[in-house]
Amino acid sequence: MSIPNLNTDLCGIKMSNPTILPSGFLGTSKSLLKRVAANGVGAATIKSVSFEAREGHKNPTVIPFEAGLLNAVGYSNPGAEETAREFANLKDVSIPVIASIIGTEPDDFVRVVDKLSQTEFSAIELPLSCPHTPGFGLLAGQGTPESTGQIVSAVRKASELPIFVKLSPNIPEIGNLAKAAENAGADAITAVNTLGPGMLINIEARKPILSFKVGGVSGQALRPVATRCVYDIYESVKIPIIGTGGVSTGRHAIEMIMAGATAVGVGTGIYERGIDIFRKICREMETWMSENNYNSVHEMIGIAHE
Amino acid sequence: MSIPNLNTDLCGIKMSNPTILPSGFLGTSKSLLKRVAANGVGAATIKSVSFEAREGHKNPTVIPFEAGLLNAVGYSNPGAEETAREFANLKDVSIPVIASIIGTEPDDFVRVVDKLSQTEFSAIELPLSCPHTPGFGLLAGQGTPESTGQIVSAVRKASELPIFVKLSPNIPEIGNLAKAAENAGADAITAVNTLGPGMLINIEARKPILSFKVGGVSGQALRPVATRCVYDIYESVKIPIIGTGGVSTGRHAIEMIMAGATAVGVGTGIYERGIDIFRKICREMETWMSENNYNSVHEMIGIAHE
Amino acid sequence: MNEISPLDQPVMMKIDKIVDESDGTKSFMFKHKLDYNPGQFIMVWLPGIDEKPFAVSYLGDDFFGITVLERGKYTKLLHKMGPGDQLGIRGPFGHGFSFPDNITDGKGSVCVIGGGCGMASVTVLIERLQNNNLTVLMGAATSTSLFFKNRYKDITLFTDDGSEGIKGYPTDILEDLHNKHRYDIMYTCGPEVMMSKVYEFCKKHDIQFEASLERYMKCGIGICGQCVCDGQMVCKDGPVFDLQALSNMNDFGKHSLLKSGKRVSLKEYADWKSC
Amino acid sequence: MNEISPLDQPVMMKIDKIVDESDGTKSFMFKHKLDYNPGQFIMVWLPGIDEKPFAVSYLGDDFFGITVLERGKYTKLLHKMGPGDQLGIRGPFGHGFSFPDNITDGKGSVCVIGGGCGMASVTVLIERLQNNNLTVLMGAATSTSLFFKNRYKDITLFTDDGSEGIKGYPTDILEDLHNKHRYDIMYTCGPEVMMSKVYEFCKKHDIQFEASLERYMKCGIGICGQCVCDGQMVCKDGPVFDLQALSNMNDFGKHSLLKSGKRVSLKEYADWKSC
Ligand SMILES: Cc1cc2nc3c(=O)[nH]c(=O)nc-3n(C[C@H](O)[C@H](O)[C@H](O)COP(=O)(O)OP(=O)(O)OC[C@H]3O[C@@H](n4cnc5c(N)ncnc54)[C@H](O)[C@@H]3O)c2cc1C
Ligand SMILES: Cc1cc2nc3c(=O)[nH]c(=O)nc-3n(C[C@H](O)[C@H](O)[C@H](O)COP(=O)(O)OP(=O)(O)OC[C@H]3O[C@@H](n4cnc5c(N)ncnc54)[C@H](O)[C@@H]3O)c2cc1C
Ligand SMILES: Cc1cc2nc3c(=O)[nH]c(=O)nc-3n(C[C@H](O)[C@H](O)[C@H](O)COP(=O)(O)O)c2cc1C
Ligand SMILES: Cc1cc2nc3c(=O)[nH]c(=O)nc-3n(C[C@H](O)[C@H](O)[C@H](O)COP(=O)(O)O)c2cc1C
Ligand code: FES
Ligand code: FES
Repeated sequence: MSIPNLNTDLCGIKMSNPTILPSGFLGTSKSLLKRVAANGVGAATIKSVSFEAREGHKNPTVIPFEAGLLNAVGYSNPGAEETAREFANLKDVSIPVIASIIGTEPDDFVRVVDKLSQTEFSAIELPLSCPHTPGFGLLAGQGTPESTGQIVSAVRKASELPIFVKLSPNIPEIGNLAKAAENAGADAITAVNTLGPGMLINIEARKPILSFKVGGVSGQALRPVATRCVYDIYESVKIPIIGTGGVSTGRHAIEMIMAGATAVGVGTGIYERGIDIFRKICREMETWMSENNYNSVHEMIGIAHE
Repeated sequence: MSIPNLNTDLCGIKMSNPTILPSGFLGTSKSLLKRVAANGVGAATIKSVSFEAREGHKNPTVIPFEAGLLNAVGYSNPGAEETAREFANLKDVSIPVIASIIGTEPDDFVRVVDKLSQTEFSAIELPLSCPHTPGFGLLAGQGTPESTGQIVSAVRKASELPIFVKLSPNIPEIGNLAKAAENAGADAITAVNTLGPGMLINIEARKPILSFKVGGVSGQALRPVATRCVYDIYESVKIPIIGTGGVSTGRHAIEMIMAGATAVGVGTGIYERGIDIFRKICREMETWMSENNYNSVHEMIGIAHE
Repeated sequence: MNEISPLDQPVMMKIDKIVDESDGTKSFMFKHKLDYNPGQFIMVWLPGIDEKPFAVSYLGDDFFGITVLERGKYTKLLHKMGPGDQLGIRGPFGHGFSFPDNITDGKGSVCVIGGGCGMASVTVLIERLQNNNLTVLMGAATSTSLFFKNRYKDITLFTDDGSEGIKGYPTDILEDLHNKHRYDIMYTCGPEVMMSKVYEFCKKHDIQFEASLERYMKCGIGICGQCVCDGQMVCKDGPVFDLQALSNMNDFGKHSLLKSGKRVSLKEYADWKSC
Repeated sequence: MNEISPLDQPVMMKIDKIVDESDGTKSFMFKHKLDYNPGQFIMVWLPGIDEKPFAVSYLGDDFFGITVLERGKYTKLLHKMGPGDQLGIRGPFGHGFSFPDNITDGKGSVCVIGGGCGMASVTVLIERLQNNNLTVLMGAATSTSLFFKNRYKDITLFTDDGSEGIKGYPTDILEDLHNKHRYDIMYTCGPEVMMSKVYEFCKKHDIQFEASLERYMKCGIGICGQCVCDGQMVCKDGPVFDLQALSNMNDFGKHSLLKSGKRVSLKEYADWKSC
């Protein structure tokens, strides 16, 4: 039996497999992008960047719990200029790299896009969905169809790159929101950002553990909700979907793809299975696909809807 | 050191400890209520009852996943009249029993309340928050402040029993909703119902596993979100809170209480630790409390806010 | 993170072979290892249709099978499946038959009574009991609904209409058999009226007794309360209960819950179509 | 469901005892067992304030301790804590020092060099090396900042200002010592300029070398990328790296990331207040 083909085309971006490093995981430096590339990832997203540098919340910012991670990093990043410097000459990194861009007003996004104009990013991701950073995402009302439309339109004018809009799993009518993004010119939907927020309390300290008290839930806890979001969005839009949330095995990745995803984000899985999780997932996908007579990822996209 | 006192007073209902069996778990017959009572639960809620009998969704209706359960039972119940018969002479059951009542219109709730008027239920719970049953809860728009207010007001007029309003963890501004329930006359808030909905797909069958395709998430996956909901509601209302979602140890129960809960629902934990989980949780609470110098549950309520 | 045991969720398995056992009864064989104790059950999922509990009626090191009587919509569709088709299996669940020391030793005297398709629930049990002094009785409505009749050399058959074997019920001759074999234990699965009679007999003669109950099931894991029989969850505490447990169960032989949760007589339960 | 290992989340531990080690340096002792390899670190949480990484500097069967130099806001608050107060501990994390066979055997010749509060990261290591031919060097700015000087009988002290021990840096006399002891391996923790010098020395003389790096950390579990040093996560791949690994790390001795993720010179990093 021939080895199945994991090649993935996402909005014209060629990937050797459908796994993507989501924003906020290891995407702080070019050296780490090379490291994940060497571990078999198909494409990688950098840590979200705002125009000005941000320190983010105080520690603890990331805490494991029984079913995943709770985090409130608070969008720490060195700002657009420093990011443009760190990620210059992206050709050195053998995989496509996606810039994740944040702002509080549509204009902020455009200013960051402008600063990054000389770089070689393959796409722009707009996370309009962080549940735990004041001034951004859900806490700034960016998760409405109107606001999403405005921000996407503004960035659409400023850049020719494919635009991915990253949505929150907290939004009940996620299909409508995806539709608004598509109508405003988005090229793909990343589904989803972290869930909640949630809280963990240390009962001896009598205090929430995260310094910001609440944080977004990722990992296994998020997986069924993320899969359902992908399934719903697939029925609402024509643009491709990057299914993200709790994927840590080849089976999970195929589940996302059958729900409608073209590519699959793998973040918290790194904590569970190590940085070589990308290679492991690809091997597991290949084995399953050849046992079950699939030749390509493409054949599996959305087939749970049939 | 003296044994700490777990006695709990919930809206005047006397419980020997703060654990409650939430609706949908084992609450189908009086015989099972006796069984959970014998296993140390403080109070128990019956399976939600509508005016007419309902068969619910087809199987599979409940499926475990890595971080809890996914369910779409679809409110199967034998209807109000049959329920009144099954739960007659509740004095036989040694613990307070809560009736969970559902309907699509405010009037439906009242009709069920009337049918149950001759029973000895200690309180009425209104789950306005099911994420997976057409015509009920979130799928019927009952999760808005207006709709919640209307239903609670209608039931308030029809019954003198304490009214508990059960909320969804999916609602971003859960504090506002709790406030609307309080203003309309609710005596307590049950936080929370299941999350999502979520979906699990069997990749060999290429189909969602639940026959209703999507279902609510309970258990560990829900716990940090449920704790945060309790924390938020505690800052919005004065009425007591029943913290429900992923509690399976004494530590978890104390975490809920420190977040603001007066009593603690334990459902999915039964699957994880067996039907004697109520007794186990109480023992664990007692041990921890005496090691940490707490004499009563009351002293711990909401202290994570200090 | 916790690995979910693969059989907590349905695992799709190819039907390897189908055996016609009798009029309306087929066995479906799977080339899969299953860690199963006699009396337990598995949930069988027909994707997009429904999921129902079944006993395992064939068990080897690397295969197992179930035996299904066509009754309603679900079993009709199941009977339409062919070799190579896949079914979703989760389990096994519940608490199976137990073995007193003298049975484990092979020194005991045992009677196994199967009624109708309840026979499917006791076959793996019968195979475990081969070293004991064993009597196997099987009853069915008529000759064409008997099955497994050639599977065991010493099996006594009964039909209601006398079309094959002894006319009447297996319970008719318990007195004689017991006088001869002095049973240590009786195991049974079948219609609850039949099982009630065996229960009464064992109680009277102080014989150990275990019966496998059937109730409509939803979760299969002891949390929803659908399968309740007097405070016991048949899916988790059972489906096998002993004499002591059954003596506290007023609903045994009398009531069962419909899918809505309505408690009805076993007669009404049997007339109801669940799918 | 998976049980979370208790130390994945902070566990509150009572401070049992506090020891003044030198001007501005205190040790905090806990009566708790800790499963720790020399070179690993723990995260120490001051609820409501911040959480930072520390090496374990005392380790027994049922106790451990950390040694903390007061530098900024966080360590100032830590120094205000008294016995009976609680700190949240999670870990240990990361990858500690490794031991070549001749060191495990006790036949090897070893040099351990601690600089400033980096000395706290090598004490448990030193205790493990007692059977080897061992040289311990410690450097500090001035006499009052030296600590642990009475903890080991054979320790050679250095101060920048010559107020105690030898004036100068521990790295000044490596040539002489190596000629005498023919070291198999050198272990070090301290300012990165110092560690760089030891690294160059070992490279030149073909001596095995391991150094413990310090970077600002957030997650501590290898996912956020905050502690990156040339493609390595100091929290997970390190904090201890060997000569081979360090030779691929251009940022070693040169750059570190501020909390914002900005990559700056080690000088700028040292001047920055993180809390
Ligand atoms: C623990 C356990 C083990 C089981 N093992 C087996 C097994 O090994 N083989 C097997 O065939 N079935 C077994 N069953 C029953 C099985 O799960 C289904 O309930 C049965 O096959 C009904 O099929 P259906 O959905 O097609 O019929 P339904 O639509 O539910 O019923 C159609 C008609 O069938 C008749 N009917 C339904 N159930 C029964 C019954 N229990 N007895 C008599 N008549 C009935 C009624 O007349 C009814 O109107 C078991 C059940 C349990 C709880
Ligand atoms: C793996 C690891 C192990 C560590 N082990 C220990 C330990 O055992 N004992 C210990 O005291 N610390 C240790 N640290 C450092 C510790 O985590 C804190 O970074 C340090 O205590 C800073 O304290 P602060 O927050 O109060 O100061 P900050 O507010 O961060 O800094 C205040 C000032 O202190 C000075 N300063 C900060 N960091 C350093 C530095 N690394 N070297 C020199 N000057 C500095 C600077 O002048 C700065 O302006 C370790 C760090 C790591 C990564
Ligand atoms: C520590 C951490 C930091 C994150 N930071 C970002 C971020 O900066 N921007 C963003 O869009 N998403 C961020 N996320 C969300 C992830 O990109 C991803 O959507 C989420 O974790 C779900 O995927 P997973 O379950 O595979 O981790 C972060 C998540 C974690 C756990
Ligand atoms: C199988 C199942 C059935 C449920 N049925 C109901 C119900 O009928 N009414 C209701 O209000 N909540 C129902 N719930 C929600 C629970 O009462 C509870 O709010 C939720 O499971 C979270 O608690 P847990 O994590 O302790 O299970 C059900 C949950 C499950 C898993
Ligand atoms: S089927 Fe749910 S408890 Fe038995
Ligand atoms: S501190 Fe997060 S990767 Fe090291």
